[in-house]
Amino acid sequence: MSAPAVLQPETDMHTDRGLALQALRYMATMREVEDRIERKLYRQGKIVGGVYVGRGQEAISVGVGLSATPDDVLCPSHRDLALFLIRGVDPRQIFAQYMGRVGGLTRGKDGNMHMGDISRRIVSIISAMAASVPVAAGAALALKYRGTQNIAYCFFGDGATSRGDWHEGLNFAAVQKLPVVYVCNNNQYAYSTPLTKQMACANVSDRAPGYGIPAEIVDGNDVFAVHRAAQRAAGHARSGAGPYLIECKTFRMTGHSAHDAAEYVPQSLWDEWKEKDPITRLEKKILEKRWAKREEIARLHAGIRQEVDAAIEWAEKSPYPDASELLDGVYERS
Amino acid sequence: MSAPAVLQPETDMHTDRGLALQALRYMATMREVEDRIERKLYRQGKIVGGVYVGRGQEAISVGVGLSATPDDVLCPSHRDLALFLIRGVDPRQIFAQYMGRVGGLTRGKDGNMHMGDISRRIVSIISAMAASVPVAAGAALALKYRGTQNIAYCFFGDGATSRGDWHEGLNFAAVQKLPVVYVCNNNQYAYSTPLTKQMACANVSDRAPGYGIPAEIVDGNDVFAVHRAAQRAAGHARSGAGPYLIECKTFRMTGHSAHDAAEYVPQSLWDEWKEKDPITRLEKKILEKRWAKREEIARLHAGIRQEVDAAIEWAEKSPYPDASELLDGVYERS
Amino acid sequence: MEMTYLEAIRQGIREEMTRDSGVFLLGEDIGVYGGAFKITSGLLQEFGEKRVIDTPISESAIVGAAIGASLMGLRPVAEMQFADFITCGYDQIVNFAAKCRYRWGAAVPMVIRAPSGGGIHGGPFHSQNPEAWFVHTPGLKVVAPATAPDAKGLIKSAIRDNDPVLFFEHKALYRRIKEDVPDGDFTVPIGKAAVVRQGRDLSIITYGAMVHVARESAETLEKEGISVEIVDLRTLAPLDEDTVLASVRKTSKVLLLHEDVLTGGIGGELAGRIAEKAFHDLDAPIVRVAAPDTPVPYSPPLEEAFLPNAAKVTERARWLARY
Amino acid sequence: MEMTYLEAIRQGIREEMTRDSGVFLLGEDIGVYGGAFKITSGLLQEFGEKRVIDTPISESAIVGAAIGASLMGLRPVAEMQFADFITCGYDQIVNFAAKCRYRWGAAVPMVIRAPSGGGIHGGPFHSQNPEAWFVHTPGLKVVAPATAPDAKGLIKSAIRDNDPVLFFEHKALYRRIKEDVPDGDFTVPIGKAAVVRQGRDLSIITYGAMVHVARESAETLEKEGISVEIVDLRTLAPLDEDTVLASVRKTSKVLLLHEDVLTGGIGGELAGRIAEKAFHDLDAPIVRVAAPDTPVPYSPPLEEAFLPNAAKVTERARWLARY
Ligand SMILES: Cc1ncc(C[n+]2csc(CCOP(=O)(O)OP(=O)(O)O)c2C)c(N)n1
Ligand SMILES: Cc1ncc(C[n+]2csc(CCOP(=O)(O)OP(=O)(O)O)c2C)c(N)n1
Ligand SMILES: [Mg+2]
Ligand SMILES: [Mg+2]
Repeated sequence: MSAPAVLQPETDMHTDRGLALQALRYMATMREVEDRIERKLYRQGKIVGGVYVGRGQEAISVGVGLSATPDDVLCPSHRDLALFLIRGVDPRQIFAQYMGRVGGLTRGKDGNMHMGDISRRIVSIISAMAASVPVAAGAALALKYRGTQNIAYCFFGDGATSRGDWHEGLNFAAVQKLPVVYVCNNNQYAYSTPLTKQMACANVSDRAPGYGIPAEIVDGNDVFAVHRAAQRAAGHARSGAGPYLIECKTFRMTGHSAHDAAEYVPQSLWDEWKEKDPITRLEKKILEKRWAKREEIARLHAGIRQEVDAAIEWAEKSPYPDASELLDGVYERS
Repeated sequence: MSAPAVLQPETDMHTDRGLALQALRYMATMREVEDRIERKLYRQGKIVGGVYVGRGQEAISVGVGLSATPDDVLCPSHRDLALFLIRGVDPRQIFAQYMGRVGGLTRGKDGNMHMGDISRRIVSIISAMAASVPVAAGAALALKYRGTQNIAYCFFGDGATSRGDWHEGLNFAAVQKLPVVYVCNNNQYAYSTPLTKQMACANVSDRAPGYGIPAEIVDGNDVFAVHRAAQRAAGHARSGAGPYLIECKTFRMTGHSAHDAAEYVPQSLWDEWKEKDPITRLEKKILEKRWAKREEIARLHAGIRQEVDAAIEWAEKSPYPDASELLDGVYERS
Repeated sequence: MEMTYLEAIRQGIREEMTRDSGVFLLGEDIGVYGGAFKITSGLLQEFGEKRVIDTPISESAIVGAAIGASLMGLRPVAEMQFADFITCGYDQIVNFAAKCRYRWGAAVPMVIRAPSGGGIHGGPFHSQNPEAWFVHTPGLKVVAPATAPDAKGLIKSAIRDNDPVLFFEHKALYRRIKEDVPDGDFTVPIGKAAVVRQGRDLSIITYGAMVHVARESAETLEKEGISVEIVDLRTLAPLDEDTVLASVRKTSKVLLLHEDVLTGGIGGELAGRIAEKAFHDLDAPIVRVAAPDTPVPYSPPLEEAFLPNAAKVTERARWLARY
Repeated sequence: MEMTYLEAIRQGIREEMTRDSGVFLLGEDIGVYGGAFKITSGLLQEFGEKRVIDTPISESAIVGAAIGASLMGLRPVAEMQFADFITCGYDQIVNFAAKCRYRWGAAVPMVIRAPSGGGIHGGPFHSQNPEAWFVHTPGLKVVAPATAPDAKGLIKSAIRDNDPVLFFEHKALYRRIKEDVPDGDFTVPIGKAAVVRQGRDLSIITYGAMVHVARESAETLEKEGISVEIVDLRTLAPLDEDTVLASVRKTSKVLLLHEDVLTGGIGGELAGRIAEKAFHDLDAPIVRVAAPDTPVPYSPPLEEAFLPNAAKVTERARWLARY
């Protein structure tokens, strides 16, 4: 067992150890990138727009993302940064995106997590919660239409499930038996709104029978549990049996956005969920199982920090788009 | 037991007999009015716009409508004509409405079932399916806000449940524990679209757990069953326990609209449901229970036909609105 | 071949489905039933369930699914049963479809067909002309053919276009007009207006069903010695400003005509462009003829008073010509 | 008393809630959190959960519930967290709320508050100016205050109005402007524009944040000897045509300014009315200054290039004055 194994992306994911190390790498990178964005760059005024991060929820996008094949379509929510990393988007592109530079995925046309890359089969969200849900159905329809075995993954929060688009999208996909895996990050809040004011059922998954689709609840802070559920879900969808819903119980370990101190969240919840931090939990497991040594993990973090330092430097050197680009891209020829 | 008892609106509804006779009166009137509209006036070219009728579904609006108190709010669907009759709208106003005359509830501004009367607490639908569902929540909110015991009834078809507004409206009312009774007429079709292409669950009521509200399925062609369910539902809503969903299984014994021959409906369904016609079924029961004699029922129908003849005559004499009314009523002062 | 506006649209769709296996249709009651107006009649039988999809009553999902499929390279053609219901899928259209290319360079080659317009006694929810909302939304193309050949040529262009196109079909034209339509494969370019009648004294700029109203009026006026030029916009976004301005420069008088309500309609936008760019060519005030600012009423006398017609156009055009 | 635009809106709402027990608020995060912009901060504490309702993320249900409650005589004030999300409740607004009175005589006395506009680096989905869509929808009133006193006076009028009112609050003004606002109960009438600066050489017709841009430009131009009149529309529907035309007749030159994108914006409608009704009073082309036809970009240099500003207005106004 050597340090490089921890650091390298090609770790064999067919073993638990491989999965653990791979997952840790992505989760830690997501955490580091987002911490810098939320707690450094934003506060330094280097990011002028909204900032939404997935702190505490990293096991979800990583657990699911690692179960997808490259030709599967991903429709991330605003707390799924790791999906971009897993698909090979470089952290420097992400920093550039947040800073409105041409090096970002949208060349400054949009900011923060409002990005996509069709060549990587990542569909950009629009802000409106759940708008991606019907779109994911359409992407899945195309995958099925073309006769592939690929599937679409659609990510959203608990709050998004209140929207009409969520309902229409699930129903449409269910009726058409489309290969969609729905991944709900139920972090108990939508901005300041707690679940009790969002829905009158106990779980988001209680809604699945209304669409005639299977659902399961998983511990969203356990990347193994998420990964296993994602594999079950993907198997179901790939087999032609239609959509499948995974509800990941988790917690947003920060404010809704960088400017939100989240005083509406009781202290007890912060305390409770700090204990369940998916990254420390995974590291504990790795150490217990002796999949890696403490120093190796420390080296991993150090390596990530270095990579992130360099990425920020790169992004800050990436130029702002020239005003002449303003009119480009409204239509194919414009 | 005398003829007038059958014909008079003040029949004591606290007895089964009273309810049966009252219900028959409204169901038969609805059928007669709509038959004239769909099969006479429309074909004569006297109604120039769309015609949607509730043929075969009369037990639903009548069973529910008779359980409502006058200050409850009604949000009818396009197949709930009897709700208007129960609230005292005269058939002649309905004919005038369909014919675009000033004697109609909208003075010719709108046609067919697109009518309401706020003084009677009937909210007009707009065409968009399920748009009334959030509106019913708001009406119920007002009833609760004012501290009354009144409730709102919201009617829709199976197809309407696919719409985002349906979901948002139910969820909103459930979270706010608003006094709404939802009445679904599941007539197995939405225009030409059968249930299997509308939803992947077996029943509309399978959706209720997703909103944390109770639901029940009733035989929508049995006015007694509908009425009892409506009373349970109303009791629940009035008690402050929140919304309640009734799914009435039924069948649209005609085309989607007057111009639709409904060739997409298999003959077996026509045959099966002809047997279950809610009016003949109720009459059979009345005769069996000896609540009225065959001649009395015949007299009832004859009376209704007469009333309807007179109403049509009245409506045809009702003038068209003058073009000068075109600009009236866009705003309060306009 | 002689065919109706409706048949022309169907033929255009059918040809594109035959040509490109990525073209598919989705909407309410479009398959088994052939659509509320029977535009897609026969296509399920010909192309099968994979390519003609009967959907639930879910305009937002219909549009959203079209977006998702088009992002993956298919060419969906979605039908709104009536244009009035397009408001139920509004966010998907104006925020998702319209902005994909600009924001992240993703093409959304989809078409939304929407039967619009009054004159069929449809009342407030089956008669609206919602085009101006979309003309006001950067990233969308908006097309509104007035003739059978244009309907065929433009639906084909719309399907081949790599941007989202809203295709407004005027319901009153479906079966009312029957015209010669060239056989086989031809397209009418999006973004090009047509001068459908040459004239000297004034220009009527219009589109959709109102083109026929303008023609009727022009014939009446011709007998009075007034020579009317008619520009059929055909595409509403992007607007063919050049053709409009050229006509105004030629005749120096302009009447802007649309069935849609006056305030905020496309007439205002045209007036803005003309009053900025052809101000000195104008010999008279810019006249707009449009529906008044009300919902579309149901009752025949009200609807008649609501809709622009040849008499109303003629009166204002006469005033303009004599000005 | 000196207060910000934001505080003025809050004070207006608070006074109306105190005056009329039928006034209540609903929206996302408006209660416990006090709203994304803190407009409703403190109101839950003061008026309780019955009158300040935190809702699920359901714009259509928020609007629909407001309609239902207003039909029953309450006076709901709904908040869209950002105006951009108003598209998610679009059908309820343009088809339900807008048409109730016309169709069946039912009053819908409700207000939808929507924080709109750019200049806060919000990007494509937190910066839009959706007002023109609603100005184009008969039955709706549309208000867009530019100053703190108008914000207070207009929100109070909106709440008392017996028709549905869309109240667009410009986000960039919330904390940027601080002005003297009369204490206590006063209203500013809906439907009345204000001449906020007298001038002789040209008129700038505008509203919202652009009023301040116009003022800045007018001051620059004054130093050059160009006297600019500014009309703040304040209400966009129904438009105060009289005030606009009077100003145009006075100065004979007009610049129409809005932050919303050019095509299909309110500038076109104004141009249409001016070019029809004040044609002979015009000494120069009608000039429009507006955002270009693109989504609102995020990156600062792009957003700056997108938004109209004093420099752009000054340049065009100078051209116009010298014309
Ligand atoms: C339609 C819509 N309304 C309001 C908002 C503003 N908003 C942004 S994120 C958010 C909360 C989302 O909650 P949830 O879906 O639970 O996702 P989370 O942020 O908790 O991951 C809200 C209300 C929005 N983006 N879209
Ligand atoms: C949003 C919307 N889309 C489409 C339509 C056209 N339409 C009118 S009625 C109808 C079918 C409604 O089916 P269902 O809800 O089951 O009611 P039913 O007519 O069977 O009583 C359709 C598609 C509509 N009115 N609204
Ligand atoms: Mg959440
Ligand atoms: Mg049905």
